Amino acid sequence: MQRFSALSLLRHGLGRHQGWKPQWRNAQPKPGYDAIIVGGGGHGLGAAYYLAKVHGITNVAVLEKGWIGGGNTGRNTTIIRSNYLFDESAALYDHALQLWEGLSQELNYNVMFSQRGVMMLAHNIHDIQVFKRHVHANRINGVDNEWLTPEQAQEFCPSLNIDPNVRYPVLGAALQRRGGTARHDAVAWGYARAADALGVDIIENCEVTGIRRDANGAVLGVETTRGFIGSRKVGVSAAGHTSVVMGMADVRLPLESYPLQALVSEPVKPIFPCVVMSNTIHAYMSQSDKGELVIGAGTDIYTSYTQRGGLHIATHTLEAICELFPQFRRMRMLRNWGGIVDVTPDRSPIIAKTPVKGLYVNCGWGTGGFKATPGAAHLFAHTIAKDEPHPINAPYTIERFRDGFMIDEAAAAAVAH
Amino acid sequence: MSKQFRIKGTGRVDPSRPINFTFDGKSYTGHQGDTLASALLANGVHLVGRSFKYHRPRGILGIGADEPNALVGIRRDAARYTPNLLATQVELYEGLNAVSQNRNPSLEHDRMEVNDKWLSRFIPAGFYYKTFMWPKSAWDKWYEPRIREAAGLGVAPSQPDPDVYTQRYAHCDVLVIGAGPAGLAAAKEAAATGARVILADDRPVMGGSLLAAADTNISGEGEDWYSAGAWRKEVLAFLEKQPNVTLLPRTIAFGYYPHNWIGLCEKLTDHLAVLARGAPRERLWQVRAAQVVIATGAIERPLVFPENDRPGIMLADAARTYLQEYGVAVGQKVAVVTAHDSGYRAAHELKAVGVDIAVIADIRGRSVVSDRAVQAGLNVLTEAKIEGTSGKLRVSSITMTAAGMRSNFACDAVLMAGGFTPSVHLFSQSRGKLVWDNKLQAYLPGDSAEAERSAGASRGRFALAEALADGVDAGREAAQAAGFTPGTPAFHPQVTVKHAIGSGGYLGAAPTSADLSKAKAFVDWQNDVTAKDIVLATREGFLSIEHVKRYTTTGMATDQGKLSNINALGIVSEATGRSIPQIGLTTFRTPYTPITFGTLAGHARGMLFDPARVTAINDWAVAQGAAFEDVGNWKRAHYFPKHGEDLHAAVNRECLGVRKSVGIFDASTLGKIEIVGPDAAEFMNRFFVNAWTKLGVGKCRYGVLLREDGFVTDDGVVGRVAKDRFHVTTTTGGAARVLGMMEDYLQTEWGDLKVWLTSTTEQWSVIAVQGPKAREVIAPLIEDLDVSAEAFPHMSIGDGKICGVPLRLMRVSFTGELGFEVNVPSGYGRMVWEAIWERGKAFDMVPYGTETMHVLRAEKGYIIVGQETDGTVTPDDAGLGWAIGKAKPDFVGKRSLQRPALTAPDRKQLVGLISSDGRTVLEEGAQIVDPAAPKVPIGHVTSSYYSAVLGKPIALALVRGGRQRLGESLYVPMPDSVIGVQVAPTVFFDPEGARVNV
Amino acid sequence: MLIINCPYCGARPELEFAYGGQAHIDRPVQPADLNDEDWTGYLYLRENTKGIHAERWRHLHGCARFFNALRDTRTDHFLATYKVGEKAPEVTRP
Amino acid sequence: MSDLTLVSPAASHKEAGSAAVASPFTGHSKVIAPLGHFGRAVLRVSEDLIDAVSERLGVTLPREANRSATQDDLSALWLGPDEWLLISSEPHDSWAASLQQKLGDALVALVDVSHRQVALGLESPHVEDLLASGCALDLREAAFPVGACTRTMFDKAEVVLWRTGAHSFHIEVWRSFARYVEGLLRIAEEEG
Ligand SMILES: Cc1cc2nc3c(=O)[nH]c(=O)nc-3n(C[C@H](O)[C@H](O)[C@H](O)COP(=O)(O)OP(=O)(O)OC[C@H]3O[C@@H](n4cnc5c(N)ncnc54)[C@H](O)[C@@H]3O)c2cc1C
Ligand SMILES: NC(=O)c1ccc[n+]([C@@H]2O[C@H](COP(=O)([O-])OP(=O)(O)OC[C@H]3O[C@@H](n4cnc5c(N)ncnc54)[C@H](O)[C@@H]3O)[C@@H](O)[C@H]2O)c1
Ligand SMILES: Cc1cc2nc3c(=O)[nH]c(=O)nc-3n(C[C@H](O)[C@H](O)[C@H](O)COP(=O)(O)O)c2cc1C
Ligand SMILES: [Zn+2]
Repeated sequence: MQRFSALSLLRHGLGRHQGWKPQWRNAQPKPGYDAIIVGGGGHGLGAAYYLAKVHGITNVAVLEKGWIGGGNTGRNTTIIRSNYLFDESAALYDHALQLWEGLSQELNYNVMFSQRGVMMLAHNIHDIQVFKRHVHANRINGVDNEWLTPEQAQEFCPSLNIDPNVRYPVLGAALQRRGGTARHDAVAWGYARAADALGVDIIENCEVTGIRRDANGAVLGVETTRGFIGSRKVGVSAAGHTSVVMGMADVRLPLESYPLQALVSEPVKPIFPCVVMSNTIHAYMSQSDKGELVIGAGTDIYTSYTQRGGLHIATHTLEAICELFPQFRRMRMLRNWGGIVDVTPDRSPIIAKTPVKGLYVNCGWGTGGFKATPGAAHLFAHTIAKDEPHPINAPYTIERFRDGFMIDEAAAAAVAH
Repeated sequence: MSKQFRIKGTGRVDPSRPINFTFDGKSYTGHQGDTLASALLANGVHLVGRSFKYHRPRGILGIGADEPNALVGIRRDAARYTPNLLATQVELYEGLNAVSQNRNPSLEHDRMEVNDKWLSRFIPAGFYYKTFMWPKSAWDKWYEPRIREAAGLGVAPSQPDPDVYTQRYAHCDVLVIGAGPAGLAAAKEAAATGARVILADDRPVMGGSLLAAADTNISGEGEDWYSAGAWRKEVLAFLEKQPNVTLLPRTIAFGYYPHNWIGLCEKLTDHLAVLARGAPRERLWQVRAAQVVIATGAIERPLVFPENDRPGIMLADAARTYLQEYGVAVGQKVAVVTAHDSGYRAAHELKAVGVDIAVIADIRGRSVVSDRAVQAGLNVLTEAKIEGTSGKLRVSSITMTAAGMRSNFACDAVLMAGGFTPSVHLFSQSRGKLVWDNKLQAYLPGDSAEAERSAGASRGRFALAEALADGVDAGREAAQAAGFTPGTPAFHPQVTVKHAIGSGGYLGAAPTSADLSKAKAFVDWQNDVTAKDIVLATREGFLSIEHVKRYTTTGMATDQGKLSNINALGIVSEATGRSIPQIGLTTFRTPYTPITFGTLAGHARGMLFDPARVTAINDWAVAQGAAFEDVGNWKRAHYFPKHGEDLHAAVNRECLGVRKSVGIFDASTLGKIEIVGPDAAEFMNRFFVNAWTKLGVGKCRYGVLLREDGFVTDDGVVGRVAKDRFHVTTTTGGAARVLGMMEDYLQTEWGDLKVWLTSTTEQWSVIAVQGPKAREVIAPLIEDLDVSAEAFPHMSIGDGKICGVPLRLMRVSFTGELGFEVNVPSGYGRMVWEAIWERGKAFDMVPYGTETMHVLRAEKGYIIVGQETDGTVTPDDAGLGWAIGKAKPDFVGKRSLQRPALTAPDRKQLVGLISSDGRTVLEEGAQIVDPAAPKVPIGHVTSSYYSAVLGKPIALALVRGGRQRLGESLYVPMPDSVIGVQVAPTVFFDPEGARVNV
Repeated sequence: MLIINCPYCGARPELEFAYGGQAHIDRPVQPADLNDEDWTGYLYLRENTKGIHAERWRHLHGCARFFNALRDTRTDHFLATYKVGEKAPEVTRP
Repeated sequence: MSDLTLVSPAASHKEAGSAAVASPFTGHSKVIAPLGHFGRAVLRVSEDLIDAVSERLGVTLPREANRSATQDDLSALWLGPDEWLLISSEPHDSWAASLQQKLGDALVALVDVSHRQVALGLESPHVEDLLASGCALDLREAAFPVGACTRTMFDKAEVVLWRTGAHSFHIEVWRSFARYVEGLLRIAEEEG
């Protein structure tokens, strides 16, 4: 792997950048692998990287039907935080957050992880109760999260409107200072490059169309648009398309795929220092390094694979943004897009073995799995390599829905992302 | 400014109406009808901006929505500052104040120029992914703030926007987008059939390219011929007269959404010097069209050659249009670089007004068109290579090689004619399939996905006669598809034109002998993406065009690749040896051009952001000075402070008032559902956990509702008002959800039941009168109902009259006191409330709010769904196991209660907590641990208050295995201390329940 | 904004509707008879079809009736809507 | 359809309301005026009984979707295939009860909602544009003729729209949403 550094940039600059090599090979599929990952998002690429790096399994292919990072990894609002309520969730997301904190160095790729703080606004007494419950639970779990008064919240984010005479005044906020954002594309590319360097084949434009199994039902490999590729271990990390892929092995999952939208404004000079989320009035926002305001909208009400959604969803979000930040009303929406998020009944993910031998699944991240990327990938790799879950992802089974052991953050908190 | 760039007698601007404006503080004059760009050009100003990354000086490149360089801030007043507006779209008005962006301190001198001069070599595409990683902490603290400082374009507004925005839905048979020749023809044909037509065009004047059509004549429906201008006027006059036609100038179609739902943004005031008070700035139109005609024209294509970005270098047809529309010559000595016949047209027309054409450099070979230009005395080079340009703040010369000769031409403007790219954005947003046309070297609309068709230049019909004919067909077909019958065609467009648009075009990096790995040949002007950046991306393995876009940011600027995408494709194609259709395209997304947040938010602001629901008694509480809280959409009185009391003082007083004598509370927000029909009881049995069959008429029961997964979702008191009629109450927030859930089961599962459901939440005002004196207060006001203890015991319901109006009285208590809930038709709510209030004065009755209500019920251990429960709590967890009708074979959620997790022995159960010190009020949400394992939370505090009547704090909590722990000592760890607590029963006050039964 | 053809009221904007998930999942008559596995199927497992999806809608802010629809989840185009209790009509797959 | 007379038109019924019934609205203009009090009931009838019930009520319950029928002072607005909103300009407190009596033992559900909602009258040649500021339906007369009625959304509030004339509408809205709907309409009115 060509090492990236200021020095290498200088050196290559002098050589007019003719010497740079592909960041990952344009690999052609081999007949078989020790493990196959379906889905070249951050989670899939990361899993391949950790399989090679942590478990020494390097004969691995990542199969991506389009271009890597083109799924939700490439279309999310990049909010990273770990102040989740339940012990199982806090463990999972904080595991990820700790990996984020060293990721650029680990991958030798600047993923621009920026710990600018994530602030969640409380607008009514119920919000206050819920957020304080989080703050207390997090403290015991060793996860940073603090309660701010409206004045403190405004000090942290000067753009915030804390006038008590608005429709939904800000009554306080929960702040996780370690939270922040990262450059989404770089996460996919950084993992791809690092995995490739360890021998992983990253195969784009390769759609999995079937899962071949032996007489006992165990996985033999996958049919793809580029032919059959054998492997006794197949890990599926296909986000919105998980139901489709798992259906190929007759595994039904408690998932529904919804369009989720986001939008950016035109770029402006630095004006917004952190991430602000308001669940009650359905808006969240940060400013990217390039200067756009990055704004998350809601899901549409129906399932869909179209990667777009209705205009009314975006307008509703902007109504909320303009209420919280009336000075941004003259800003303009530059681009509005959608992703497909796979949602489980308890809004928590599944990282688990499946009833089919050799088939593993990592899905159900819904509207909030970018933040988990390194953690989920790391745990998924463990589960595939060892054929058993890591203690952190042990609760995240498919069977929990049958047995009722839900990890229902949404019901408990009504907070997304 | 001594030089004169305004050509008298040309264009549609009005020289008799001069307009003064400033740019970067300097005063200029333009004409009525000018844009900021045309006025600046008329004043000889080309330098208007600095680029994003290298901070290179930039001029006006185009004339419309595709402009990447000429972004300015417009300041009307301190609060009306708008960044990033396109000078090409800003209409001039008296006093307009424009400022340039992304430069420091000035456009002429920008400190960040170092980026270009010294650093650019080391900061190619994606450089930031490769560096700034050491030391680790420096990213947040040092590098990132600096990157941010350098990035961004304009400055965000800093004050709340005082302007208002408006909105309208509309329906039509045919929506025509774009009012160029194709759009006008389509609108006219469609309108003539009687179809309702909306014609929208983003420019202030309709006509599109006709506005710049010089020496052009168009045949009419009869024998007459019209000049292009006269034809345009004629058609518009016709359309204006039609009652079935709506003309929307200054209206951009920004989004094509599923099912022919189109978003339009109409600009209403930005062009006015004086704003009328309260006049909306923009209007959002949401149009539902039976059929759509997309006639959005084409976007001119720039040429990619070294240093193609100096101020004064611009698009050729744009320059021609500045001349024909605004009477502005963009230079005095102009070089034309062309790959399309339209470059010659620009040269001819500029020459005709006396502009010196330094050279026409055609990268193609000799042709009829080039020969004709030579005949006209123009200096033409064919098979030319473009080597570079010079000039610091304005282009001063261009270098090219032709026939082996390298020559340098002095000039003050360079025009690029790379051809035209059909504007297929809206078509593509509609999810229609684009098809690569090899001949036109462009993507054209293929199969439609919606009820839509494209016409004119937007589908490659560039010649005017073709565009007109195409418009005619599209208008007729669209009307027909919408159910109208076009008559016999009368308009068979013929056109005579002096210089036709012709053909040609090029994409990718234009031929040059310069080393493109060194030169800066710009593809995306705004984001400073050069040909070498794109090649570098492919070298680094970014082969998908989507990756190239994201790695280099080409096409991600505010013009969204209108100019750059096609050339980027050409370069990738060449670099990777794949054809353009193999490479594909990036996704066209909404909006077509940036749209103001305020426009999208529309009327939803302030108190109209979200309905604030108020009860009939609300205004009384306001008058009393109550503090309010938001519960869902409702505003509820939170407490009634007296003489400067704080929350706690008020609540203590209110609580004691209720317990001692009597209090009055507005419970109107509680959801109410009337369940009627012979199978009402059976429905109730299937739906709620409780058993209902035996509930007598006139009796009430506390009902608990589960989701099908077994967790508590709502509760409320239910009264049986007749054998076939139940009065169900729900939580305030749960009303709509519960009714929806009931309808779901009734309509889709239990079609066998004869039952109907009606929301009566707002039919009734609910006045809770609670306290030992409650009966004494209300009894004298009541007629036709005996409310004595014997006749009307706890949990009774009955109808009668109060204050002469209908009454539905429930004897229920959420306080543990003797209590009544007086239901009266809500139009009488305030009157009855005041009558009770008057009577209550003799008993020192207190009005109380939701906070006191919460304390009183907590003293009695009554739960609040959503506070004691959170969607993970079973009836048994909440201590409501007793409510379950044990003998019932089924009810919603019953089966799920059998699942292993829901029967596990160590579930969290509701208990009471008493602070060991007898003083500390716990924090709601605080966690609870066992002293034996102080790091493992075993529960949390759900409710916590100071109880005035008990003189100590009380709390409710969900604690793992809680009911087994009665009397145990546990800890509540706080940031700075640990509070000891004791597990207690949930009922703190009057555990025998004696007080309700009086 | 989808335009949805309510079988009772005709074409109406999505704003008036509530989505009801996959159609034709009957609630078991005797849930107690189901084992945990089967009950989970009823509660949670959904086809999540990419393609033609039979689904429930309710014209909540119109006639308030539930009805069923066939919609292509790849395009969001409706192929048919029909009343509760009726069988899904045959549609030609696009 | 054309000779249909409707109970609502704003002017004729302002006095009809009972003075004691409080109105949540804040004012009136030439175009937007709160209407007086009405008797209102939700009537649910299964298909087989529509004729019988119509007879007892004295008004033919329309079976056609989104149409109303009026007889004397009683109007029946189709809201769903088995649901009608009955509106009477004779709003005494026992109106619904007397209606129930008329219906006798017929298998129907009748619920008094006289106070659940309140009404605004709109009258203007531009009434369709006014409503188009918040309502996404096609309300041109051809699509929504006089006598047409429907539940729908006005921005974020549910309303019942009822066209009472070429230029007039009667809007029913739940009482707690009244000020929201009124506020939005007034803004739209001012903007013209
Ligand atoms: C608008 C939006 C905003 C969001 N905001 C946030 C946020 O702020 N914070 C946060 O934490 N999360 C957020 N999320 C969620 C987050 O984006 C996802 O949870 C996360 O990126 C999922 O990563 P992934 O790698 O699992 O999936 P993806 O990146 O979607 O990768 C899955 C890949 O599988 C491929 N694939 C599918 N089927 C096949 C097949 N048959 N064969 C081969 N390949 C296949 C797809 O093409 C895709 O590339 C947001 C999501 C969206 C859409
Ligand atoms: N760039 C050019 O100037 C150019 C390029 C090719 C062809 N032509 C000429 O144009 C004619 C073709 O006519 P035509 O009618 O197809 O195109 P046109 O360019 O004359 O008209 C298109 C019109 O649509 C408007 N428009 C574009 N996008 C819009 C949107 N999203 N919302 C609202 N309005 C929008 C434009 O401002 C313009 O007024 C021919 O005469 C041809 O010679 C001009
Ligand atoms: C955090 C973030 C920031 C973005 N910033 C920009 C931007 O500045 N300009 C732009 O054109 N698109 C921006 N995008 C959107 C992408 O161009 C693109 O719309 C998105 O990745 C979805 O892909 P698609 O639209 O090609 O389907 C951004 C996307 C994300 C996730
Ligand atoms: Zn309907």
